[in-house]
Amino acid sequence: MILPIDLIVLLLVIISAFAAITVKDLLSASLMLGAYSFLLCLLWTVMGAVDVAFTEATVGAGVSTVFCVAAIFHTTRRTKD
Amino acid sequence: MTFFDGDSSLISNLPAIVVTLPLFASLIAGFLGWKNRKAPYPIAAVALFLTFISSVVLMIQVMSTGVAIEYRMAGWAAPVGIVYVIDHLSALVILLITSIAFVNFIANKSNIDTVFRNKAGAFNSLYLLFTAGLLGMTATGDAFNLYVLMEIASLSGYALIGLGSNRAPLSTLNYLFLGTIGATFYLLGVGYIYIATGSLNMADIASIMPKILDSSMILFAFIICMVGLLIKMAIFPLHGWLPNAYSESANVAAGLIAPLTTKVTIYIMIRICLTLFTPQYTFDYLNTSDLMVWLAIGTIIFGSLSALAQKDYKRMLTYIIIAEVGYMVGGFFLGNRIGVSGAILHIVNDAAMTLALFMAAGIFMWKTGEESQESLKGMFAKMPFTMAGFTVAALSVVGVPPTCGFFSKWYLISGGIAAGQYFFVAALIFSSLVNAILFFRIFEIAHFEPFKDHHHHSSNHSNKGEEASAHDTHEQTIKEAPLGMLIPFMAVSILLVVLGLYSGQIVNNIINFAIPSSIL
Amino acid sequence: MDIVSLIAAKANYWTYVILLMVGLYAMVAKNNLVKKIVGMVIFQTAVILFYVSIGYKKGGTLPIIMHGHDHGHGVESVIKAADYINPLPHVLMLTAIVVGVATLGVALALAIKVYQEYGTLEEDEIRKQIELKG
Amino acid sequence: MSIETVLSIKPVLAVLVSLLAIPGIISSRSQNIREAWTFAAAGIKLLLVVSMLPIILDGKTINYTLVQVFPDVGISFRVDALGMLFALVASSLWIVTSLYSVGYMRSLDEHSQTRYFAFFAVAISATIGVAFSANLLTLYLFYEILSLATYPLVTHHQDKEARSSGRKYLLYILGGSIGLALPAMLITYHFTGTLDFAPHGVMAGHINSGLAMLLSMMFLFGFAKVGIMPMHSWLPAAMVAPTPVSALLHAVAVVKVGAFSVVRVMTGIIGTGVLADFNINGIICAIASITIVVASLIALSQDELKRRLAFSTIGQLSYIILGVALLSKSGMTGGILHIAMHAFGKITLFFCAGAIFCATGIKYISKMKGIGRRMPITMTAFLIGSLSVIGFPPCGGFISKWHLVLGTIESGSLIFLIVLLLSSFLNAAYFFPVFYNAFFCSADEVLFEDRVEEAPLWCVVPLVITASISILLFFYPQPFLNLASLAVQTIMGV
Amino acid sequence: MKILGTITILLCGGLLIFFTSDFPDFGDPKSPASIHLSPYFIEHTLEDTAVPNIVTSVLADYRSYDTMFETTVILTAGLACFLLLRIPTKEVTRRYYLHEPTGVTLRFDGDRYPKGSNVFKRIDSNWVPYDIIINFTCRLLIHFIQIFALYVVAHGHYSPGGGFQGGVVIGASIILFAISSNLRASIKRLGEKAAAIFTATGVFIYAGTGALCMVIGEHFLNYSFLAPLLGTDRIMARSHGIFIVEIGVAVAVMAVMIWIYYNLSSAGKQDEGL
Repeated sequence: MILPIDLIVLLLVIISAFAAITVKDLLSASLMLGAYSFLLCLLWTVMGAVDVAFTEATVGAGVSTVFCVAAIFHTTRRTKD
Repeated sequence: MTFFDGDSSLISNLPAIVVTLPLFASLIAGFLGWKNRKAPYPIAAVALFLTFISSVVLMIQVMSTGVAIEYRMAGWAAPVGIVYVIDHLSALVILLITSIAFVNFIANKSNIDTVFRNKAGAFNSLYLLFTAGLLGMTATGDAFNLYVLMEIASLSGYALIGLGSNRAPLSTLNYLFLGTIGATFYLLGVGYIYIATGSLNMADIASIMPKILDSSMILFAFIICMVGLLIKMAIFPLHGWLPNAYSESANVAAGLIAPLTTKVTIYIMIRICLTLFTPQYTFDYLNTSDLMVWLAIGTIIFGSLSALAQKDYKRMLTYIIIAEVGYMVGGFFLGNRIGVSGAILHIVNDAAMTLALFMAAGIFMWKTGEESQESLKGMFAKMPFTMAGFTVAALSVVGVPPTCGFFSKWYLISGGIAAGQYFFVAALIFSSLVNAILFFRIFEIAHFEPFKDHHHHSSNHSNKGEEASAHDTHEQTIKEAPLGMLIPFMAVSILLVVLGLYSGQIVNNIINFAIPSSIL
Repeated sequence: MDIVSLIAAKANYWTYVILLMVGLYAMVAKNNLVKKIVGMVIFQTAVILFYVSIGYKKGGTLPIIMHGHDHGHGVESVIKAADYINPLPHVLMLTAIVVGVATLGVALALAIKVYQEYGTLEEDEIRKQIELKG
Repeated sequence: MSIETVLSIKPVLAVLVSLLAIPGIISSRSQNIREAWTFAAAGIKLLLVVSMLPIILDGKTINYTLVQVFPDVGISFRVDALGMLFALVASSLWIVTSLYSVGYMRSLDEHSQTRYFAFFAVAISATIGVAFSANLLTLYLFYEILSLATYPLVTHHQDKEARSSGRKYLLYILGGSIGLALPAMLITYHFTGTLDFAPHGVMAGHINSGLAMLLSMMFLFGFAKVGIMPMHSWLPAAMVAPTPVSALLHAVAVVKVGAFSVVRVMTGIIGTGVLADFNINGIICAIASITIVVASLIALSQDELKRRLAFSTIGQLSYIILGVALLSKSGMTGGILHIAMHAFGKITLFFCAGAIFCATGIKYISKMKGIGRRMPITMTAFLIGSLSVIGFPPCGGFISKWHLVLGTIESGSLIFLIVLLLSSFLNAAYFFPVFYNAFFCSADEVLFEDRVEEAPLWCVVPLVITASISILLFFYPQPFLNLASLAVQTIMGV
Repeated sequence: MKILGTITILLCGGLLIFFTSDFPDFGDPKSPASIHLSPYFIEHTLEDTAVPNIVTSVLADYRSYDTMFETTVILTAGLACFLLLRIPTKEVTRRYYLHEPTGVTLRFDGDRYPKGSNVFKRIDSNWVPYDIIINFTCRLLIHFIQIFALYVVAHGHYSPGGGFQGGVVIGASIILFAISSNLRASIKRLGEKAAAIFTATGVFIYAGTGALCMVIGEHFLNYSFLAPLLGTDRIMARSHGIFIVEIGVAVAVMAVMIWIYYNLSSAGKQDEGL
């Protein structure tokens, strides 16, 4: 594991997490969530947890995001916060 | 004991069977639900009955051998694999879960038919999965396995609760958030324990505990596990999710989830404190008693007072559940043998009482179609048997001998006196009095006010005595609930008295063995 | 302990705390139900980060035994625990991820139900509607 | 002194027999079958109780434990002289009251009679249970059952008045028992480790004076059925009940259960030694005396006959407490004896009040002018009953009062002697206007013509029986007197 | 609520940060977590199960019981979504049809929509014409994705991946198909009923294997007792047993992902959707 990469990814993870909860559009929020999951997946690859990374990539970044988008498709993108 | 020797492989696999039987049945019910809408119900009923029988056998086995049964999943021994540990305490709670799940399922057939008409397969599967989850939580000796099973129980619980009144989805979503926070905190706590000990098996961790008593990570693990579990059991400042979630759900779901979820969570708390953190750490080293007992006092008083403010019967029950959680948490953290026995006994008794009260709620709903207390007018004359059972259940909650509620309260109060926690004693007595007021308010409505026919409002009745007796004479036709609902309900009410009379035996023969000897 | 090694030693743990708090904040303080669900996902993944960080071992490699399939099971003398990353937390987290997506699915289903009932996902607007209905 | 004990299931049967009759009562198709069940149960119960009498008079006790609930404490029964006396009173009066109930309920054509008889049976079971309980837990159990079983009886009319009275009734009774008696019991258990009634109490040596005082007060006020002031006001309120209920329950069973419980706890749990050592008995005596005098004074001002009787009851109950708390031999005998004597006297009075109401619909004393000429039998019985309550020979009440007076002298407390005499005078004062109105005033309403028109036979026969027993007890008080002195012997250890 | 949330997270966060100071350093090989239990797994996986991927061996053998319930959690989620959302298709009354010769879109209420017509084509209510390029590319990709998924399932023993990951990938490929063409086309190929039955079958394969071990051997999920059935020694039997349950997991997970997607994307109508 290379420390700078780890730190950079950690920073990106935090930024995307903040973005996911602050952005004023639910569709963007769920896509940010996908990005967040993908970055986590990267982080875990860096840390050697390949199985977890694989799962996170398929589930977190893939299917979860689709679920969120599907749900938003049937509700609304509007949000006040 | 030829019975046990005769078919040893079946009997020795009982801990696995008791949990996987509902699982298999839920799969089969899920299968057949697509073919035939009527098939899942009998399958689920038979499976629940068989589970109940096996839990009885398990209980007998534990009591006759007197030692805990350890079952190795996948054949791996304790710290490496996952083991199930059935001791007196878990056998008791397993018996409780299976019997309540079975009785509630039998009693609410008509409710299932009306509410879950098109989705019988899915409903029955989820009901069984919920039961399996709770059973697994109770039986497991592995801290992480507990989390997985907790999630099964929670997820199926959300689904069962979510299909109630119009408001149910929102309150269920709130329940889901709180439940997830609680479960995740628990998971986090397990992580801290894992950091400090490197193990996930409860007994293994307990054997490492004496070496690391002053580790701050263990302290934090304790705190965060407790917070997680306290959220899940709805103790006072963290109770917000419970009343809405339970009162807005369908009767069959409320009848299963309300008696069991909080009680099993309390069992988990007791299990974690005794088996994982060891009583030495919980009571002697940390000295958590005072804090937790005050929390419990707050819960009791808050729950009782809120219950007073409710007009709706089921909502009132939910606040009583919250108050009762305070009884058990407080009783356990008194830290002496009497208090802990009282808490464990109250788990059993309170589950039975809550079941009876929710079954009564189901019958009232069936009768009147409303949930307000006002709808119970004239019930004593209309449904004497139901009301007799309801009275027994209510008196049990109030704590009147010889119903079971009195005896567990007795232990709790004695424990409080022995531990010098007089405020806890006062809170218990206060709550008993409030419960008396609550239920006598209902009795008064049901006793004094004439029965109102909900289908055609003929005229506005006034409450004058002459009219009351006049109504009484021409509306005295008794119309009870159907036998399918009534018989299980009456059985549970009788059980409340039997449990009360045999509470001495339960404490001596089961609970005494369940409490480690280090608790005096 | 100099600052770099301190960061190296603790950065992952700090990050997990920050993510946990971000998720918790969203769950407690946000008004929109889907936002709360997003917070819930972040909250759960923070714990996964925590676990995976526990499992990491300096100098260890992926938890897959090298050349295992060449020798069958006669190589135990060669395998040293210090060479491999702790696999147990990974296993636990696979389960946790699955639980996470399951919870997410149910939560979204409930959110859709709520939207169908009230036509909005904002909690304050829903409350207002409930009060209006009595 | 070793007490020989006999193991027998009879006390349990005596308790259960009326409960077992309930299914019969509920399922009966006709009134006659229903009441046959009631009478059968009452008869068997009396026989069972009487069959145990010789054993008790021999100085033995009967023990039976049903289940063990807590370590050293179970649901267990024990029959001794004190319990026997009470059970004898209660079970014999049940038969009489059942007779009376039949007449009263039928002649007024009351609703829900089945419910009435069913709960009546539960109540009487609980009363016998209290009498035969071997420890405080069992006593508390039956005490609570009695409170709850009498609630539907008190609120039988199901109107607004009944509702508010029922509320008051439960508030005092349940509030007292859950709020005071239960904690007191638990504290006792915590300090002594037992709840069994021992002849000399179990507290000696376990607690200090402050706690003993606190516990005594908690028990005294907690068993609110005894009607010690200020826990008395449920009793007049509960008079809304049908008269047979008032008669058996609120003049005999319920209030006597309260008195009996207090006596039991004072002697069997706290112990006479502790009472005397810490000087608690003086305070109890004082409270009882205040209740006696104040209740009698209030009774003077009541115009409704049943309310007047209710306040009279409150005063008379405190005689029992006073007598026992004097801790002298005669005082205690008098107190215990008063349980029986007052029961027969007071039940006669209530029967009369009910008979008057049945026949004429009158509740108020001021309207009873000339009623003696219309209902001579009833009013004669009333006269006998009130003489017994006042304590005038040749009635049973005289004997208990005699012992009470002796007791005050024995213990050398003149002030209580004065209280007794004063209250007897007051008793006479509040009963006198009734006779005066009944016999010496001319009727001012058309209703009372100069012809005899009694209440139905079912009502008249019981009151004649109880009135005659009241007189009979003056001449032949032996069964009760023997039991009382046996009980005192056990308690005082003489 | 905002203030409450802020206070909560500040308190919790402060506490959590405070406790991190006592953690063993990140990556410390001497921490209790690394020396107590995990060395056993690393050192014995080959001799116990003959599976080099330790995660797989722990997941599907040492802690296989956890994994069984993990699969059950997924099943529960599928059932829960179904129970909560599903509305019978009969209750959906409003439909849109495209008249292909003219390109006119028509709305039909009630039952009076054209059945079996050649000129009318059913479209979604918020219809966007499907892009032919996306459609075609996805169709090409899906097969490769699925083959890759099968590889992931089959090679769980030797490389990262396994039943769960593979199952999700297969599921995702079908979801991709549903997105790129439309939901009805996907449901026509793999209906809801099939998805539900596949789910139950997947869990049943897992739990049934466990029960089979229990019946012929002595412990639930102890694959070594399958040796006589599989015709291998006890260690290889464990390896094969792991493979069997991985297939079960893959089937269950695949089906559930599809099932949940169907329900979420159509809000339970399973008629038209994303």
